[in-house]
Amino acid sequence: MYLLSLITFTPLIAAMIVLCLPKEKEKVIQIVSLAAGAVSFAFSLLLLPAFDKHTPAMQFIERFPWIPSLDVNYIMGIDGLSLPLVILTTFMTLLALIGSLGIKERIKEYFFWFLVLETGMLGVFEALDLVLFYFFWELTLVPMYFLIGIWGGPKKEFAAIKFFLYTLSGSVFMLLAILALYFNSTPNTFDMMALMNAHSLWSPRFQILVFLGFYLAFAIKVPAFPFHTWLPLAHVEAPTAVSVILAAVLLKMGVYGLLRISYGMLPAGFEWFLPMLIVIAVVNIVYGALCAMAQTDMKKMVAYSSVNHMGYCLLGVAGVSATGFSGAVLQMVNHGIITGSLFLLVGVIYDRAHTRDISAFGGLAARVPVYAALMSLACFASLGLPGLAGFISEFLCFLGAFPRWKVYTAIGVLGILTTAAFFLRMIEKVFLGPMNNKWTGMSDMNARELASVVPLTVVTVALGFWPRWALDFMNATMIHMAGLFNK
Amino acid sequence: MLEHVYLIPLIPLAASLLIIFLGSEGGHSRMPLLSILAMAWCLAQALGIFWQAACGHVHLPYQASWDWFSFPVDAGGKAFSYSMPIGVLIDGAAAVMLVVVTLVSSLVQIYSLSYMHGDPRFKRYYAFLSFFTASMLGLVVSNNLLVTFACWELVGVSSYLLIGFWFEKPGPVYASKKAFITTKLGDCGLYLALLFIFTKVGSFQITQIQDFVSRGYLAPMAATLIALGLLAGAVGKSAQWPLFIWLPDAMEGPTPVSALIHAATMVAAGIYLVAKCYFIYVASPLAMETVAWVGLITALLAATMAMVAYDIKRVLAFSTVSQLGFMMCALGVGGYTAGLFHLTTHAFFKALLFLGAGSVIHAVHSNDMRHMGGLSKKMPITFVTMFIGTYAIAGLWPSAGFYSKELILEKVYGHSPLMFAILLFAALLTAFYMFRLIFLTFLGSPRDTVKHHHADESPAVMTGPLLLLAFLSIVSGYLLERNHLFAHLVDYTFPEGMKPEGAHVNALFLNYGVSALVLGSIGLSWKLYGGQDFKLAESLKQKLSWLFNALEDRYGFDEIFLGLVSFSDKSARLAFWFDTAVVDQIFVDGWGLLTKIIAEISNLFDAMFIDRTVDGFGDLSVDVGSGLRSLISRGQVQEYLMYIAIAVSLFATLILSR
Amino acid sequence: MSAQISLAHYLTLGALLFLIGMFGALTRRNIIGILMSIELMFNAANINLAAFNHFLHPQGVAGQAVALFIIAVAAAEVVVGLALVLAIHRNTETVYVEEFSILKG
Amino acid sequence: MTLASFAFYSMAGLALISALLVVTLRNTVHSALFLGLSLAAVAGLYAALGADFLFAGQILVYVGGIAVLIMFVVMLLGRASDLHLRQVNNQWLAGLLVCAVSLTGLWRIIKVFSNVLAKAAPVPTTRPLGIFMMRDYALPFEIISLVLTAALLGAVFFSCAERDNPGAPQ
Repeated sequence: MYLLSLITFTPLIAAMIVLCLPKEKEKVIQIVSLAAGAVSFAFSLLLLPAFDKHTPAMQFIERFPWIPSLDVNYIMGIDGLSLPLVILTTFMTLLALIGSLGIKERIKEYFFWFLVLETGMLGVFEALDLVLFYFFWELTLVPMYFLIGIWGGPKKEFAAIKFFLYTLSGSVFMLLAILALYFNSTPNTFDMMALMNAHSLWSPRFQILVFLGFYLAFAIKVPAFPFHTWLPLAHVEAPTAVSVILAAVLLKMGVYGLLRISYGMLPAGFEWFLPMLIVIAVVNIVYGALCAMAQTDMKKMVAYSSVNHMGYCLLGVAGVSATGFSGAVLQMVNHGIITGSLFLLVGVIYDRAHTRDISAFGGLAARVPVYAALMSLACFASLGLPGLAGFISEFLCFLGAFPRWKVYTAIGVLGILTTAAFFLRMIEKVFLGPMNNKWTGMSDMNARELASVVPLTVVTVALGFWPRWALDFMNATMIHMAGLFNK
Repeated sequence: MLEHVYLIPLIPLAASLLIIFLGSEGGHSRMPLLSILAMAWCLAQALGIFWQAACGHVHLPYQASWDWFSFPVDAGGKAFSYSMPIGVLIDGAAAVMLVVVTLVSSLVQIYSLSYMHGDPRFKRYYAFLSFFTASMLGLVVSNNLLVTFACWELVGVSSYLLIGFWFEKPGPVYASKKAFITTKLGDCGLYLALLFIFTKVGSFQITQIQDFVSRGYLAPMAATLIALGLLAGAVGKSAQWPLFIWLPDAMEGPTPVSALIHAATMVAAGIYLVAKCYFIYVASPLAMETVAWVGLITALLAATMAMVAYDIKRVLAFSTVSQLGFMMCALGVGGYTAGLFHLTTHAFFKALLFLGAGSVIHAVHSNDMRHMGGLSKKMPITFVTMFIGTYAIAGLWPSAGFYSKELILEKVYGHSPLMFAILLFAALLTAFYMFRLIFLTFLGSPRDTVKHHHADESPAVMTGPLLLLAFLSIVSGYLLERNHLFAHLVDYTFPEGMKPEGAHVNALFLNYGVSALVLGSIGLSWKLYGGQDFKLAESLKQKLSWLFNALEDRYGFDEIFLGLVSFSDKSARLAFWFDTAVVDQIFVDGWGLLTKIIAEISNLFDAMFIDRTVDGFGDLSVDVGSGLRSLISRGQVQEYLMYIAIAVSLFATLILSR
Repeated sequence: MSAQISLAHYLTLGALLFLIGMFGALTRRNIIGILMSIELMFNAANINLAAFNHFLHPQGVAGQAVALFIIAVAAAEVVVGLALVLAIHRNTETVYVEEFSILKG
Repeated sequence: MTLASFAFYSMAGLALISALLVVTLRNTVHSALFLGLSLAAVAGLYAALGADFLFAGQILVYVGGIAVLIMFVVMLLGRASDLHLRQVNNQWLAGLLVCAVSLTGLWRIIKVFSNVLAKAAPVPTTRPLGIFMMRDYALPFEIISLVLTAALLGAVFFSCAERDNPGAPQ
């Protein structure tokens, strides 16, 4: 069973089918795309029962020669680090596709690019060959560029180009770093599993240089301070479903790369960078929350809150402990789900009011109770309320970082307070207080919107009460990974 | 019964979910009955457990655990999978708290049937109430500090929902946000304490932590830090100085909610947490002393502020803060039993007072005591019950307050006479302002005749709970004190050598002395506010206007809070400005600028050092650049082909000629 | 000139044929002329492939196989190309490339 | 001069001269005829190289198919006036230059192989070629058939497209 390839390439095949369909057949295009998303998601669920939770080794490995003369291979495989992200990707893409049914123009191209994007994202999490990894990494870039640039808001071209150039400049350094690894391994190889065992041969100096190359690419994707400024702009301009994917999956590629490559292959470089990383993590947390507090645009606020939440992930990573790692991975999953639903919900109100200005609303809770309830729930989840998904992961991140970085963690805890402050302010301004008479005609959420948001809400609550569903799959891998550093 | 104690928090939770998802919204919804039924079940079970424990049929503490989830932890350079338990731990304090919480919530829910009837969000109100209670009960029974913290936060969020229940009005919205943020500020300390505990102990299970601490593995420094962190959380939740500012505002919510918050479900949590983690405080004398002083300062400040308030609920709110200070102080001086005893008795009479105040407000439609007066004839039951509550809070024999307050004062006297003096003063103030409330509200002549005319006694659904609570306010102290029942149930055995030193006190003498002083204080209150006019009070107010102003401004603590808010707003704006003006410019646009500068430099380099051919190349590229559009976009296939051919031949030649 | 035919001979022939084709593609005004020139270039490549196969690797047939593919692709290209020429001619009544400028941006 | 070298030089000369004529003649019909000749000469070279199947394919596809097809189209579109028009555009000098530059480049490679002689006499390769195509290259083989089908459909589509578009000038 080539399950991973099936998961990854089902969307691509569907994209090709969409390409062949005439563009007037919008219904067919939508059905094909949704079906592809659903099939891919179903396949990824098949991974769960077959996955061996007790081993940190790569599973479902597929290996074919690709360019034998350079020893480039098509290697796919997952472990407890990538499995949650793969499922997150297929799940979020399916919901984003449902959320995209409201797109009215150039439907064919839109779904084509969206499906190509899904293939790219899945490939990044599954590839175990650096060339393949790089290929998929770049593959996500082009669809994103078009999705923002064509279907975006007023400043879409600028946002798209900024996003594209920024991430591309990061990838260039990554390419250099990949080549450096290739030429310094004996025998020359791009095989990630082989490279993970090769680091003892490399001098710390070399590792630091290569680490920086990778770090630039990953930090831009995360986005880590100070490379985060493309994110708010891209989010504000991107259409709703694209924002969802951007926040829920694309940002995770950065932390994933940090854990898989920077940490797994270059421990000496990682160790050297650790004091900087913790500072960056704390800055991300506190500074991101403060910036979010200054926003009046709901989407921008959620975008900055992403900066804050990815800061928790970085904090967990910087803790270099099994607890921190599992916190970071869980936080990635939870942030994907929670921020995904936040973006979808902001999109819902934007579709009705055509504004996202917080102060333009007021008292909506009386008018649209279901929407208000779901939005408040998502906000509370995002600010880390226990019983909802964000709490455990945030806590594990802090717990993982605390033994090593007590003072930094203590500063980071202030971020939680700030997060609460700005989310509450948004709830207050939008839903509470006297009713703003401008919106008395606003309708509550329709079936399509509920279909895309409610699954996320359910998962948010479920993972909040029963984090075991996610944690059990990664425990073995995280324990193994933490062991690498202590050796 | 005890083995199914986990049902106690789960049943209200289930009830709350059912209420949310079933039935239709409306002022006459029948769903509240479900909530009350759930609460009644819990009350019955809690009473059963209490009875069994009191009779010695079961052995406490009782503990049961289930696996919740597991996550990897690192210890000693090795990582392994740690299984986080979720479970119940019932000791004497928990058994008592269960009764208090379920009892007060049941009564509040019954009371609300009438008070909130007709509200368009009647059903939702009960869902929130149930959820609030469920969270608090979870906090009480949990055997795991992480779960305790989770419930703690849920208590916070449900109080947010309930205080801001009438969200169309700006007041409740502001108050709810203030409550949430202020308590969250304290929670940051608690959060850190939890991180610290797990790092040191490697477990969140209370019994294991206790074991670890009692073996002396926890360094005093670490114990102090942890204890202070826990205290920060408790200070936020239990409205202690300096985070008490949220509680007086929190009365913006519906009055029964205030009763619940003040008596059983919210502010009690902080005291209960300190009691639950008492072993950590015992390990750190410094933390103990801090607890005592925080409680002492709170008790005094809040009592003084209550002296000048005219809003009936605000007086009660300040009195809660002050009484919580008493409990905190008791815990700080080693009076574990005394603190919890007062928590229990206070729950009864404070719930009574709030529900009574709600009854008054329901009748008069005003919170302001200056619009009341002479209501005793109009609403006799409310008057009598509230008088009993006031009598109890003043601590006069034979009310419940007498037993608990005397116990606290005894403990504090044994610890430090200075603290005793301050606390005694606070107790006298309590009697003063509480009776002032009674005098202003019920006695004298009606000051607002219109309101007075329309006022009427509340229905039986509301007065019933009042009567029951009044009964409990009188007898609970005696019943619990009899045969040292409470002390047997709720006791903390100090480890050897850690028992706080206390001077021997002549309890009888203390009782008489304090009672006499309290009576004097009540007399003073009567002198000032008991008559038809308040000449004396007015003239005093003129003479001491600076003091009155300071008290009405709540010593400026609100300003500090507002200053903090505006500071964080300002720093947020600063951060965002920095982000757009500096970071974005430097790291994005600057990136482009850098490339351009490098290009310029290399161009200069070309012009100066490389020979003319390359110079010509540069010119060529400039020409190509400027003429690109006119040249290339002519649409001639063969020209494109020519470019390709030229490029390929050039590259081929260049590469091959190496 | 040596008596025996070496690989260089064939390669020279291929190069010349290719360049003639390229020259034609660059200079013929008639679009069909361009197509014919491109065919010449294909052929030049095929000669090289067959020659490499024969001289360097006489046991294998990979070079010839690739040449065969090129023939097939060339056939496809010509068919589509000529169809396009017909279509364009029907619209513009000309076969001279400088008179089409639909590629102009 | 051996028979083999004679065969080579004559075929090569024929191919080059007719190729030159293809690109220089003014009459497109003549060009097309010489294209056929040039292709046939290349086919002869294939035979000399022992690529007998290639030889057959070249004759069948190129000479019999492509050249004839081109001839058809030329005749279909040709006009009498074409004979009097310049058939070469104004970048011929540049083209010549580029070709010359490329030739110098290519010459450097060709020189490398000047001493490589045939190791064995040419043997028929049709059978190994068939096996090779059907076994090792089965997938590309199938794909190429798909390409051809697509090309066929494309050609039909382009030739018919006008009928759906009555607004276009006829």
